[in-house]
Amino acid sequence: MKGPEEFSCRVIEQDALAPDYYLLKLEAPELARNSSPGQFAMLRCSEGYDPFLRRPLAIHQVDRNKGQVLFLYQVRGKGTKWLSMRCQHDKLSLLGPLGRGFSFSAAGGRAMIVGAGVGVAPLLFLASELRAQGWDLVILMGARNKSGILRPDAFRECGDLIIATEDGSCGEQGTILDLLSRELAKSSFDKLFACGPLSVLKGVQTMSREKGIAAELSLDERMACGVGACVGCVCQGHDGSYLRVCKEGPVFSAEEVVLGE
Amino acid sequence: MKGPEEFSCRVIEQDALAPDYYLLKLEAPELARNSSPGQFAMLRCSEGYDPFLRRPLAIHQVDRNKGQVLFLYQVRGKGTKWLSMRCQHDKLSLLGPLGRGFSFSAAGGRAMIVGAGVGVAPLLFLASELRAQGWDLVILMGARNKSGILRPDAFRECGDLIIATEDGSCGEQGTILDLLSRELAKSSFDKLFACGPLSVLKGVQTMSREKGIAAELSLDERMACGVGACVGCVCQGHDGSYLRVCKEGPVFSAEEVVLGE
Amino acid sequence: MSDLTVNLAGIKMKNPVMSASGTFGSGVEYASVFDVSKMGALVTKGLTKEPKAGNKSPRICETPAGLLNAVGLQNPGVEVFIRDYLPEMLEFGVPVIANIAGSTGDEFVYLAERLTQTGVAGLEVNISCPNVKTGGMALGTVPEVAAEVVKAVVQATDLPVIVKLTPNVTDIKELAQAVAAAGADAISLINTLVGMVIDVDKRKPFLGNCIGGLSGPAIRPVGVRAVWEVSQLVDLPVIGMGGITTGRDALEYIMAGASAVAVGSAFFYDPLAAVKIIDELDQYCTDHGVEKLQDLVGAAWKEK
Amino acid sequence: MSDLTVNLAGIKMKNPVMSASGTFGSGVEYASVFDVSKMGALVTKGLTKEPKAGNKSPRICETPAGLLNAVGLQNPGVEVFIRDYLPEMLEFGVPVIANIAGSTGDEFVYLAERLTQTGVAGLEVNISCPNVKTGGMALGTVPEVAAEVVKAVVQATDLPVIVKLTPNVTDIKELAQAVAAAGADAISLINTLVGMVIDVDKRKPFLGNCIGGLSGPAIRPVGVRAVWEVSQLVDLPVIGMGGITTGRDALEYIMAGASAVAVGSAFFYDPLAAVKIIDELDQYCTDHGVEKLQDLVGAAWKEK
Ligand SMILES: Cc1cc2nc3c(=O)[nH]c(=O)nc-3n(C[C@H](O)[C@H](O)[C@H](O)COP(=O)(O)OP(=O)(O)OC[C@H]3O[C@@H](n4cnc5c(N)ncnc54)[C@H](O)[C@@H]3O)c2cc1C
Ligand SMILES: Cc1cc2nc3c(=O)[nH]c(=O)nc-3n(C[C@H](O)[C@H](O)[C@H](O)COP(=O)(O)OP(=O)(O)OC[C@H]3O[C@@H](n4cnc5c(N)ncnc54)[C@H](O)[C@@H]3O)c2cc1C
Ligand SMILES: Cc1cc2nc3c(=O)[nH]c(=O)nc-3n(C[C@H](O)[C@H](O)[C@H](O)COP(=O)(O)O)c2cc1C
Ligand SMILES: Cc1cc2nc3c(=O)[nH]c(=O)nc-3n(C[C@H](O)[C@H](O)[C@H](O)COP(=O)(O)O)c2cc1C
Ligand code: FES
Ligand code: FES
Repeated sequence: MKGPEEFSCRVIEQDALAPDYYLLKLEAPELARNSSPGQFAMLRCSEGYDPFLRRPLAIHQVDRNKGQVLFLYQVRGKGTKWLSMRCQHDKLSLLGPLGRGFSFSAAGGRAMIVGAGVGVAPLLFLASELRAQGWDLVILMGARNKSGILRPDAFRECGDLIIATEDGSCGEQGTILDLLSRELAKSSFDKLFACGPLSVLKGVQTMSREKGIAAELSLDERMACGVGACVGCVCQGHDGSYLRVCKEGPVFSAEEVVLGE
Repeated sequence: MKGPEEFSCRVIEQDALAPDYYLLKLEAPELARNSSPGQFAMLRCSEGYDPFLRRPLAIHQVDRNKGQVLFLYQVRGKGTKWLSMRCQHDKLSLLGPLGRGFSFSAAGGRAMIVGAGVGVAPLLFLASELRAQGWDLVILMGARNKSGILRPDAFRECGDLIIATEDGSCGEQGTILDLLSRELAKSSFDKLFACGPLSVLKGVQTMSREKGIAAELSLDERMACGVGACVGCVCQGHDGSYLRVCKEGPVFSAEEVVLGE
Repeated sequence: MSDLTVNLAGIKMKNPVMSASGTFGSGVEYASVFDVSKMGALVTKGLTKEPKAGNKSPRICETPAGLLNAVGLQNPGVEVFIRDYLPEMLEFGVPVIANIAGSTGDEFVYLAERLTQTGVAGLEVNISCPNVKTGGMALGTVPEVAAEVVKAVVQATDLPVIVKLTPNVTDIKELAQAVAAAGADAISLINTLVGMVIDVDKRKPFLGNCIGGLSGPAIRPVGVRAVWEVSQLVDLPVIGMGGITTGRDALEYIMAGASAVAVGSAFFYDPLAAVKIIDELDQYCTDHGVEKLQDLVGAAWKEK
Repeated sequence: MSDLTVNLAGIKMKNPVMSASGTFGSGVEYASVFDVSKMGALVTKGLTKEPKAGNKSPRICETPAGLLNAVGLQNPGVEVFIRDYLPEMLEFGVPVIANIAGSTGDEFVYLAERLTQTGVAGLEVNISCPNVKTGGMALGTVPEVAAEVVKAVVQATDLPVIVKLTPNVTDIKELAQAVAAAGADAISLINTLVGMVIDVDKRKPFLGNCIGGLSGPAIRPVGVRAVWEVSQLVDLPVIGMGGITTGRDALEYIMAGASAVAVGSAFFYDPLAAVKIIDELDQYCTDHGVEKLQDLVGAAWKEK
């Protein structure tokens, strides 16, 4: 695996998918070539020092032929706000690919992918790679409402897509954990992959334990360096030691980590 | 005189006059109405805290009928750089009008206006007001080279324009102080008005003293509040006390101030 | 409208947002910009017995998310202040707190006596100015020395005495305890951090005074921590300041233990900062069902 | 190419740009990002005798033009460091300086002895960490205590001993003099400022450790001033750090009196910061006819 590099990437296009949700396409041939699903990049989100730290964003999709990398993100604060105002031809500073991504056997199998809210970001790249390697996929997407259901069509190309919204404005009404427990009861899976808020990851962790299905979770933590140098972004490992989310993660197997409050 | 106010102004247009020199037109009817020549505004030059302080810019020109105010500025550092990237429809935060401007008798007379480099910025507003009140004007503009000669046509409408560049690429070759001493020898003036680097202001101060002609100088100093509240922007008065450039100035009579190194 | 009022050691304020000394002139400078009578209280520039010319130029230097200042307490002296400036300040109908900056204990006593019975609502004892050669911070770094000054001021006046401390010390708790024991009625935290910028082109210090005081958002974490420490230890109201620019910044200080807050450098960034902060505090209380803003004072350590 | 070399208390560096402790891992993390062998020297994360788990999450909080960190000296312990990390660090062919962070004088002595003869080029004695309960800053705020630790370390090793001081003190000059008298070979200035952020939504401190250390451009004026003061007073080379992000920032420190500089938080902003700074220093020397960068050390007070 090649180590991370610093790139200055041109914006090819940026689309607002829904209010506050953006899809950013960058010209980044090396990153496209060297990234694997679940990895991320640190993007500088300012011209000056405000904000000072880069922001971690998952690699959402790559087009290796065109040399393009896509990011899917939600505007949360000033970093993502700044990012959302970049236009075609602007250049962005970016460090990547970073971290340890998802792991799966090349032999294929049946997998369940669970993406809550903007947690779907790293999962499209995963789904398309799994699909390409012959896995059967059920993809659960959950959000508060319709506008939080991101890129359903792209996901649908990779497997069976089931959508749930809390207000019922798209797909079924209910939480993604309700859906998950129903689907796990219905049929069997070789592996679970999940990304989303802590509560969802905890639910997945619990169910995976109950059902005895291996699960991989993509964690979120405040980061500074993104490369494992500052030991700033830790989560707790099962033996009580701290693991760097940017280096040992962001993807962990469900047994590896203790999820906090 | 009305006190300063805080405005959020829309950019009507912004033009690059030469590399690093910009003319910015804002929709600012109240500011257009209430400003007088030599006054300035403090413009916020960032979305966040970088830079943190506002930047002082002179009121370059006003169109009271259209409710427009123009600024002429040079890109020096990150504040003016940020400003130069604003486009039509963007909004700018601005505090003004600020400071004490030029003073002149409504009875008219013959005045010499001396503008070096981007120091011409406050002088167009001055020239057009003087002209409107029946003054006869000789306007000296100096710069290192042709691209530093800003808005000559607009100045020419207000009086006799004489241009000097150090490399001779526009107008006569020489410094603006050479020109000034020649012109002062040639004919008599009731008043001098000047803005530009310290060396030029000092030259004007000396000559005005020698010739016994009243002179007004527009000074430049690092500012924080712009309204006289922080006492951060001082120059030395003749009695040794400190004067606030943003409040007692930025325009001072040549006798009032001691110009430092 | 929620209840934003605070009674700060006897000074009744309609909201906890004050101006920070030295950043707001006498208020009239901002009178056309916003309705100054909306402020909780106004604090004057540091006052001395005699007029003070201040330091030479440049006095201001921008730094990342902040600025250095080295004004050096330029002020017209307490007499001229009382005659020419105080009346217009009082006209806003808002408590005026006089920031006093003696260079000796005696000068502090003189200033305290002189300002009593003039209409000011309280005194802020500035033993924390980094920009003067005598007095200033030198009086505010040794607990015994600070206590002596405060004791003398308390005896010289019946006004509430607020003591403003410097963060440029090893242990601010020690100082806070000393001035509390000496009779202070409230504590202001923090004055500026000592800092310096070199002009790389000229290869010399940028400021006329070489060193200056660092303020603005850059120092906010230092101020919040000082308030957190002192407010848990000392049973006096604390006025928090240092980098407050938004309502959330003010809430950080309040939750860390400040009963009131002061806005300084933020005026330079946004002259409307103080009024916006007042509105944002009100809005926060409304949104979160907080009836009395003072209930949030120290929430970050009380609710632990 | 101008002469950027510096002999720092016997440590020969090809340029004065080092990594700041705790921000650069063991260098390998950045090996694919830039040519780490271009650095003047590498400084390790703070090392302790036993492995240390560090503080609980969150450990990082962004602040205006900087960040708070409360890592709490997580490290694998000196043995594992020597076995697993030091060899790869030494492979860059650049002097490696071990930052040691004992919680007692004895632990410091143990660390100093253990690291001698391992290939490290020097020791940086960290008596300035704000994020640990014992040792750390507590050993670095009282001159006598600091001197004692330094004296013991100097006796325990023949390596150059650099002492890293905290800016969270009333008088950093006093400390610098004390450690100089105790035999220090160089002084590092500054470690982080103590600070804190409150999570307004949760109404509690943001960091798992409550307080953290403030670094980044925000604190640069504080660091420059510390270097200015100490370098004029103490006849030892000073390593300047705190907010250095560009070549001009490094020049500020050098002109203030630093013989070398360290880059820390800037790696988070721009992983290429250190190499860019080296290039910018070289360019500056070329542009300004400076033959030897070391001639600029202290220019801001020497040329006064
Ligand atoms: C490995 C990794 C991959 C990520 N990938 C994506 C992605 O693909 N798409 C996406 O939209 N987001 C992603 N995130 C989260 C994203 O990094 C944050 O939303 C972003 O940093 C917020 O920056 P900001 O300046 O806009 O917000 P800030 O101003 O920093 O904060 C605004 C709000 O967001 C919250 N916030 C900020 N950072 C985080 C964080 N790291 N975790 C949780 N809450 C936070 C704050 O508490 C605050 O309420 C990822 C995070 C990690 C660690
Ligand atoms: C009352 C007043 C009116 C002004 N009117 C105009 C105007 O109409 N047009 C115009 O182009 N400029 C004008 N200026 C100067 C202008 O304010 C500065 O050029 C601007 O603040 C630079 O900001 P920056 O962020 O781009 O540069 P910075 O990053 O702050 O600095 C970049 C470079 O500019 C120098 N610099 C910065 N500020 C000043 C200053 N105040 N004086 C001198 N040098 C400075 C710095 O030393 C540095 O070399 C005026 C200044 C004053 C005080
Ligand atoms: C220009 C300027 C002048 C100041 N003058 C004084 C003063 O006279 N007396 C005083 O106690 N503090 C003075 N201060 C410190 C402020 O009152 C305040 O404590 C500090 O700036 C931190 O708050 P801020 O970050 O909101 O500005 C001054 C600050 C600035 C920026
Ligand atoms: C995440 C982080 C970890 C740090 N760990 C250490 C440490 O282990 N030992 C130490 O002496 N300093 C440590 N520091 C302080 C830095 O070495 C440096 O002194 C400080 O950050 C100021 O420099 P900067 O502003 O360039 O980051 C750490 C700083 C950061 C940001
Ligand atoms: S962000 Fe630095 S170790 Fe993970
Ligand atoms: S800038 Fe504040 S007094 Fe002039």
